[in-house]
Amino acid sequence: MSGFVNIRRRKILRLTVPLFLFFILFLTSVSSYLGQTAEAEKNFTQCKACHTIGGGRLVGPDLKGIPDKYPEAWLIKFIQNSQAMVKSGDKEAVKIFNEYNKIPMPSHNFTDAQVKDILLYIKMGGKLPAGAVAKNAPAKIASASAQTISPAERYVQEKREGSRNLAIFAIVSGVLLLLTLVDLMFTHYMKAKWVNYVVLLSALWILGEWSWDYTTSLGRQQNYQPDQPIWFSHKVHAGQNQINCEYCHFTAETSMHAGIPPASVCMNCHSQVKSGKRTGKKEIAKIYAAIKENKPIEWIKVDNLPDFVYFNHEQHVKVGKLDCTECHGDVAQMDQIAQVKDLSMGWCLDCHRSHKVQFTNNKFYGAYKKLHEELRAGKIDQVTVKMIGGENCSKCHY
Amino acid sequence: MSKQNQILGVFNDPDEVSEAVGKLLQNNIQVKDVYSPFPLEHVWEKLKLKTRIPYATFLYGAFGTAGTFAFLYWTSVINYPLIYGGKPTNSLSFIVLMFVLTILSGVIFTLATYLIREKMWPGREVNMPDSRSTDDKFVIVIEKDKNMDDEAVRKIDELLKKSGAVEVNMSNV
Amino acid sequence: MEKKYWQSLEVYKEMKRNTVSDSEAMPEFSIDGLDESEIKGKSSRRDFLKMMGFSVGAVALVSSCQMPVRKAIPLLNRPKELIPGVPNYYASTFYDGDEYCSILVKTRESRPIKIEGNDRSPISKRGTTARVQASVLNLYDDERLKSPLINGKQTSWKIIDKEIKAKLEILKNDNKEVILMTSTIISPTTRKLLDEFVKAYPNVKWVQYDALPMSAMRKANETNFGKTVIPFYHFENADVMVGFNADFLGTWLMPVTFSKQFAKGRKLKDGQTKMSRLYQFETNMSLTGSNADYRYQIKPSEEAAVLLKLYNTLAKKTGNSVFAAPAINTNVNRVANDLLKSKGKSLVVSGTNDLQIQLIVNAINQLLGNYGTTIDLNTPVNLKQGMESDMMQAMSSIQSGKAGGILFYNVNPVYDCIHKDNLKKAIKKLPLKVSFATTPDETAQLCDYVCPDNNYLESWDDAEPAYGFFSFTQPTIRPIFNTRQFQDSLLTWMGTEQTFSDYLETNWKKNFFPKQEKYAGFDKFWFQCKQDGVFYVASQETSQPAFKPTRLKVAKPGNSGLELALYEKISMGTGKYANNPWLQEMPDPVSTATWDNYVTVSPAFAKAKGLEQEDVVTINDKLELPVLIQPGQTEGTLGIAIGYGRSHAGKVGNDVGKNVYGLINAGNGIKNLLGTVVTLKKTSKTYPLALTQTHHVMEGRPIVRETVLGSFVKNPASGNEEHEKFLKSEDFSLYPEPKFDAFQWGLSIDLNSCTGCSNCLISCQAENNVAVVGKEQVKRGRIMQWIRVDRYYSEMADDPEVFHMPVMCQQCDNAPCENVCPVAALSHSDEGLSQVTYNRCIGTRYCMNNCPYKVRRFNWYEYVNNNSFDYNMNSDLGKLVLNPDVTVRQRGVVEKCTFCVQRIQEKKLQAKAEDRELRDGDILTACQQSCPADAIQFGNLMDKKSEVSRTNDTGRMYHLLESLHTLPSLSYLTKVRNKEA
Amino acid sequence: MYNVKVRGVLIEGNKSYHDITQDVNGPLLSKTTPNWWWMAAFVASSMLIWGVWGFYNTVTVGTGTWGLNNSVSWGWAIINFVWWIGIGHAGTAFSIFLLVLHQKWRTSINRAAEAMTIFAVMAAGMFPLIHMGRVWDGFYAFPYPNTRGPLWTNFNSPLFWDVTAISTYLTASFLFWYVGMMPDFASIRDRTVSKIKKKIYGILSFGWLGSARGWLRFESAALLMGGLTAPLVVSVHSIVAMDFAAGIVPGWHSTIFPPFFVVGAIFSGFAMVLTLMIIVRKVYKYEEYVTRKHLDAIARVLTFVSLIMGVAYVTEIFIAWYSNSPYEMYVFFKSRAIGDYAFEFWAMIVCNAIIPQLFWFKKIRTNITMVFIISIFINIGMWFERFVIVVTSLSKTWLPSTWHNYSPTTTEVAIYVGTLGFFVLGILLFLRFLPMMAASELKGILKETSIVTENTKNHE
Repeated sequence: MSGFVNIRRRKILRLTVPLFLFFILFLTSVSSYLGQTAEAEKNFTQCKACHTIGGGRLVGPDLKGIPDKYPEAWLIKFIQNSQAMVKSGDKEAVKIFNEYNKIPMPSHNFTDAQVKDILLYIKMGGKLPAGAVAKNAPAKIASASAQTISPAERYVQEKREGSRNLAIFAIVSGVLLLLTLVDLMFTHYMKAKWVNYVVLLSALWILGEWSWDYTTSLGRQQNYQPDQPIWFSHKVHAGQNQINCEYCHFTAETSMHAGIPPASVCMNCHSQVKSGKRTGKKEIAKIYAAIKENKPIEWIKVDNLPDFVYFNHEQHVKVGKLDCTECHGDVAQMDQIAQVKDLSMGWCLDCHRSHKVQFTNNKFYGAYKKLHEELRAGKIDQVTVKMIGGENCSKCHY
Repeated sequence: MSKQNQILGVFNDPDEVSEAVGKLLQNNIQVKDVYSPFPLEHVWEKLKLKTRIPYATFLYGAFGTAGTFAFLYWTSVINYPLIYGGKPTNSLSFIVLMFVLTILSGVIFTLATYLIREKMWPGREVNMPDSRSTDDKFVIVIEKDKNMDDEAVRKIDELLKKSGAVEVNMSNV
Repeated sequence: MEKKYWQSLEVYKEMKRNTVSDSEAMPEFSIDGLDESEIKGKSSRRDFLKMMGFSVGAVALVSSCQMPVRKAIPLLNRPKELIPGVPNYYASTFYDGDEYCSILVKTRESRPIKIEGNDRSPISKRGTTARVQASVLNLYDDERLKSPLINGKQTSWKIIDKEIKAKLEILKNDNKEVILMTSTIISPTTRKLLDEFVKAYPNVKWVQYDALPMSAMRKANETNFGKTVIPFYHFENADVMVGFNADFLGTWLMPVTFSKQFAKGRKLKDGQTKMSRLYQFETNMSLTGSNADYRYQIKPSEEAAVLLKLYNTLAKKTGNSVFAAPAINTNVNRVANDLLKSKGKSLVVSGTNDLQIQLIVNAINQLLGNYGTTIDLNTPVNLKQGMESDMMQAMSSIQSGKAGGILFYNVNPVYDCIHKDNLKKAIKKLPLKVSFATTPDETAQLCDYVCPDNNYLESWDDAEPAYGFFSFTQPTIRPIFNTRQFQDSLLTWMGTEQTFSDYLETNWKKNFFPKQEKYAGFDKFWFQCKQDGVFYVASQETSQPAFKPTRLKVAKPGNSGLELALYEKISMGTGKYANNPWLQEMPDPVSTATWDNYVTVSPAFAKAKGLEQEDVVTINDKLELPVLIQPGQTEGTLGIAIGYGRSHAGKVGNDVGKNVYGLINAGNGIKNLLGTVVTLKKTSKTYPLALTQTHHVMEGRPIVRETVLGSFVKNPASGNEEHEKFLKSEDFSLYPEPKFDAFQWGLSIDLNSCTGCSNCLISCQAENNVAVVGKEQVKRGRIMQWIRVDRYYSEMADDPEVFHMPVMCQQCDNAPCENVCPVAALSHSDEGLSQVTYNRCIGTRYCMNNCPYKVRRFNWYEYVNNNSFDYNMNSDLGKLVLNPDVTVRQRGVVEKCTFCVQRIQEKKLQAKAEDRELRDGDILTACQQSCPADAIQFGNLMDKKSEVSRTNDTGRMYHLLESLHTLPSLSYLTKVRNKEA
Repeated sequence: MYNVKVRGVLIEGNKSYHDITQDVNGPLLSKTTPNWWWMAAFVASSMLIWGVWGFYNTVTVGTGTWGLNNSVSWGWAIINFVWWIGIGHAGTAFSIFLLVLHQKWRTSINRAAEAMTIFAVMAAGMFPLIHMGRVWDGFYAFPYPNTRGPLWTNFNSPLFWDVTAISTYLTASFLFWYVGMMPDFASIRDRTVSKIKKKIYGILSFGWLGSARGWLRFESAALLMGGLTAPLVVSVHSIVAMDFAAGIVPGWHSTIFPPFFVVGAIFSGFAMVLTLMIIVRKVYKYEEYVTRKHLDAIARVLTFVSLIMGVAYVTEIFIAWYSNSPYEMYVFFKSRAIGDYAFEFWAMIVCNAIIPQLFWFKKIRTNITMVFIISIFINIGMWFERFVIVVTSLSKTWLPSTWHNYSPTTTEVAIYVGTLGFFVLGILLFLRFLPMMAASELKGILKETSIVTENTKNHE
């Protein structure tokens, strides 16, 4: 599917380039749209999985011209919960349902306003002014589609080799160290003593280096990149198809767990998309198998925090407004997910010490009277997590 | 004979040694060193030997104090201030540790200085002028340089004998 | 195939509290999503994942960095309302045959992990008891039957149904009686179902059986009012309460309700100075007695006489006729005067199951005009409907061979019936013996068919504890094992296809929905019912029925030697929970003993007989029990707890203590716990008792501070002079007092309301994954519970005053423990919590020494996955009860109360996510949430308007050991006794 | 200047320098190991093995195998820890105090005393670790750079001061001890005929020469190290005392503890030295070096110190009464004097404050057997003192509801016996392989402190 989409996408790009200038003019004039459409774009990534705009029929219909084809109210209802309409026996709905061989469109919890934005976005042919487009980064997509190894993955590999080399160094220097000592005490072979001392010190240094490197990686698994039961590529899904993280990791904003998607979520698209560009039917078939045998897919957890830590995604993603990549790295660039950050306590604290809290725009923080005064008085220019107890043990350990 | 470049005066009694050293110096004969089974304060006085280790030790101690305080302050006030039992992070209890670690650094570095100064390390080869000097003999070593003729040597030998040397040997180190 | 992945596997109707759920899915229980499990030792925090067959545990293989491979296994289909990591609450009902309570069930990943009180219930008002709290552990009891049994062999429902149906048919045809013996059924729907069952099988005879019936009271009310009922009591309306061997705060009838009422009448909040007074006449030192303002010790044989004397005194004073009464030297004038002072606003109750006594009690209450004010006959309580007579009939028909079959539901007569031996012999002969027991208990052992019932957390049901107070039970988890709800079994045998859940709904649609006007549509109504968990229809009756007096006569109390007073322990009850380690290890609030029953004797008696604590004595030369010297025990009486000595309870409860049901006083066919005359002999043996407290007096230290109402009215700070002194003195500390911004968490305990019922203790244990350590360790002073309910006597004499004081971590701002931890495992949070980081602790135990309150607990052993501590944390099933938000502490780690920091964080996060400030009362600690006396307040001390700040703002507030200047965040309110100084 | 007339002779029996060398090096150079050594070693190591069992038990099963409970959570482990540390004070006290004070009579004893210190402190050092049960977590107690933030340790905790103080103390006294031995190693190196011994002692001696300049630096370095370590003698046990004094437990929280502990330490230390030296001088025939005068001197010190102890006990009790705090008073007058631990309390008083007073009598002071017995009593008494401090206080603290008693289990006893074995074994090895008297120092004082000998006479 990925490739299929890509070709289409690039075509669209070429087609829509002339439209660009016009859009810029248009949008700047109605700049009030900007914010919304930007959001609409984000939301639309959920649609992208099954729809194109003028890209022809995918899982679901090509959305080009859809906004004009159906009444807005109807569309809103349909997008929000198509199955309800099908059940309720709405003629149009049932027609579409059957036409697209009875694959229900998953209900989306968009507000009416959001749906309207999306419709507008579709009207615009899925394009945005330059600023926004940069965020969309078609260039990246192009490169991603290439089979080259992504920076993220290269980084991971380098790190691994690095530590391996160090280990070899350590062994060598250990041997040298022993020799020097023996020579100093018994053999007295080396006449120029200073050589002994130089060797001694440098060997000790390397050993120290290595033991630090080794001990700090204990109980950690930075650069951990296991093979998953299904060859699933985030590069394809998050990168090329621009599927929003929270579409699959649906509870990141509502729970402590980001959520590994149930097979049912996969089926939203893969009930239709039955073969991938790089893996053919083989990998996708595993999903069907899992469901047929009623056996869940046993994914291997990649990003493992140390033990005894309570981490809550809702706190960080929804309240803290952190971007997923800040902790998980540029997932959209990885075919095979690896743990990029070392996820050590120090790493957590560094962020807690430096990161700015959404202080003034969340009523909850109103309770911090003293801090607010200081802000007003200009004693402090920002409130970091540390200032509201971000260094407390019981923030994460209980 | 020509090879041998050291005159060793071997004594039995510490006091005689210091007397002998005194005599030798009066006859401005350079005493290279004195080997003895235990320290001989008088000899040091006569040879005017001094050491600067005490000053070094003072510095080490001072470093210990300052360093400890710096570390404690940085760790528990700047780097990761945690509050224990309602105490301020910069607390009096630092004094205890500063005190102890002053001593530690003092002791260790003093020893190190001593060993380095003496070029001592486990397994260093030794060639003693007379190995009995670790038992019960006291040995005065006198450098025999070129311009020292037999006459001079004999004089020294005599001098040593007179001041109680049980034997006088030549040796080369 | 489509349906397969768009619908969930099993369809269950249920409602999630506070969020209208549009889904109809009940998740596949056993496949948990999105949470890693870890190798043992490293952390058992999420060990619950290793359950049953599905061990999604760590596959320890050498990966690139020698870390265990951790799997994250999502659900195949996620039901809408199941968000992994987010708890769901379901309103449900706890009813075990003796006790009723309306509850909320907290589930995580659709796994019930905690019982909470339901604040919408007009009866239990968010309160629970220790037993209710602990009941969740029974769901994960290893002893539970995994499938139906025929003669002890596992089988399928199909087969067992076929055989039983066949036998029922045969018995029906040759018209042999089949006895259906159930516990008291308070579910209207189930009753209806039973009637239908009896219609279907006319030969079935339904008998309700209670281990401890209250038939005497029902009979008494029948004679006096023509109503065979237990009335509803209103302790909150009474200014003077007089209890006769009625432990209504602990075990009698509806302890939660009564505790709530009792506390209401004694709260001294917001300048209130009125307070009810409790007189208690009793034999053993009961929990209620320990809270009485005036306590009188009477022998069981004297009770009637004392009551009659009281009646006569009252009658004289009111000019009514008196009855001939035997001389008795207990002085009742004070009581009588008080009662008369508050006529119509007083209440006399007796827990003794004796007709004469209950008649006198009725007469007294009538005399005082309490009917209609503190006693309500129109809202009868449906609990305890068992009648000994029915049981006797059943027995005789079994013995005579008139009966051909017997079905046991939720009863265990072979263990707790007086004639158990005859019963055993008798039922052996019967061709059909069916038990619905959930565990292979004593009775199930003798049955050839066992059709295991669901746990109540897996069942549908409704309940009507008292007239008009309806209440619902809904499943919070799919049946873990191949079990089936009792009602469903009956339905199957009646040959209907209907499931009981449908039956229930239809029944409500037909019979109860019309009773109300609030909701037009049934669906809305039904949804609301399930969301609230309760539904109330007021009774139409207004006037109380007329009183028909009877002649009161009392036998002279013969000085008949040692009288035995059996009693129910608040933890063990009638013995249903013998296999529940939490309850076994719960210290008795009065004796602080765990894991045993024993003979309580008065100090004087012990001295006279030369008995020491832990000496073993023989009762009637056959029953051997250790002695516990109990101040307050009536001279010349013994007390023994029932509910022990189970032989088939399970690995935890087997042979703990001795079974004393045989000693029940069953003269004139009525089961009376009191009054059996026994002999006692001292043996040379001793038997260790695991008490959590070894010293029982305060040594004159200002620990529990008390005053009497009189002086309190004059000066609210009376009895709290220490605190005054403390406030006056200055310059304690070299260091400035700690300052806070936004939050400083504080908790206050009202010692006046606290009855010492120890509900908080179990609630805390359930919430915080506190380990059970077993008798041996308790004996060695290593109990783990984070809350300790200290009990002090004013003196180790025969008639002491009793003090109950819950002590948990005081969260000191100048915490002595924090200073001394070398590794910085303890430090102080910006919100005033003394935080402990378990994975940093290296176990020097210095903090434990330095904690003046001794509330810190050390994991002396590995209590998880350790066969020498074979309790819930050693079984994959048992571990399902663990709270995933709280670390399971490993060996060598010090732990303590954290003010439920996980709850604080949860609610703070909720507030942030909803972009609102944190409201007072958002955060409820586990101990506070279900306190039946509302004695605990938790909140933000920085917010001067918060409940806790306002409670602290009275003269009664003080800190424990405040002279140490530890500045605790936990404060106590002085105890006020309503008695003359 | 040392005056023989006044002070009497320190080294008896006409020793020449060579004799000293012979006497000191003799045991080391001799090929045969005496039987008593083997027997002692066997006993000691079997004790050690039992200790290892106890240790294994603790580490694998947990501290639950001990008699402790949530109220009394410190027991034998801590008691023994403090006891050993106390004993470990003699060495430093001897060598350093007396060195700084130029007390010549120390020379024949200090080496052995220092060795004793080393092993005693090692024995002590084990206990805090074992006490935790999970020994592998011990490294958390050190402030090393880490990836936890970095998270350091709590520098306010007396326990952390303890860790620092003790490791410092061990290091310092070990170095001092070793440096002192270097000249004697050299002497052995030059005497021995066996190649291996020559090599080994050569390495140990760091290539010692004994030149005048060398001696000068050596002396000053030694004096400096001694001078620096001297305050440790006071500080270490003061800090140990703070473990208790800084706690708020009634019976612990008192300012008298640091001096009280230091004195106690020196008390037990000297007693242990006495015990050992009496045995050693017997088996090694060292009567001429460790003379009755030495023993007499130590005995006098002990008498004096025991008086201080007595005063300390009285003061404690007085303060408890004077404080008028019910908690303190209960601990001293109920719990200790007449309570569950009365025996230990009175044993402590008798052994430490009363029995040593017998030293006032010259008869007893000069009777080696009596001195030996009394020194043993003191060791026992000091152990009881630690027991009383730790256990009685903890078992009856602030809230009566938490009161609980404590009695040890076999595991705890085993570990204690194990450390005794370890200690004895250490001393034995020391006696066998290291010069147990500072030969050079002895030689240094020989001339001026002993009756004029032949070999010196004929040179006049």
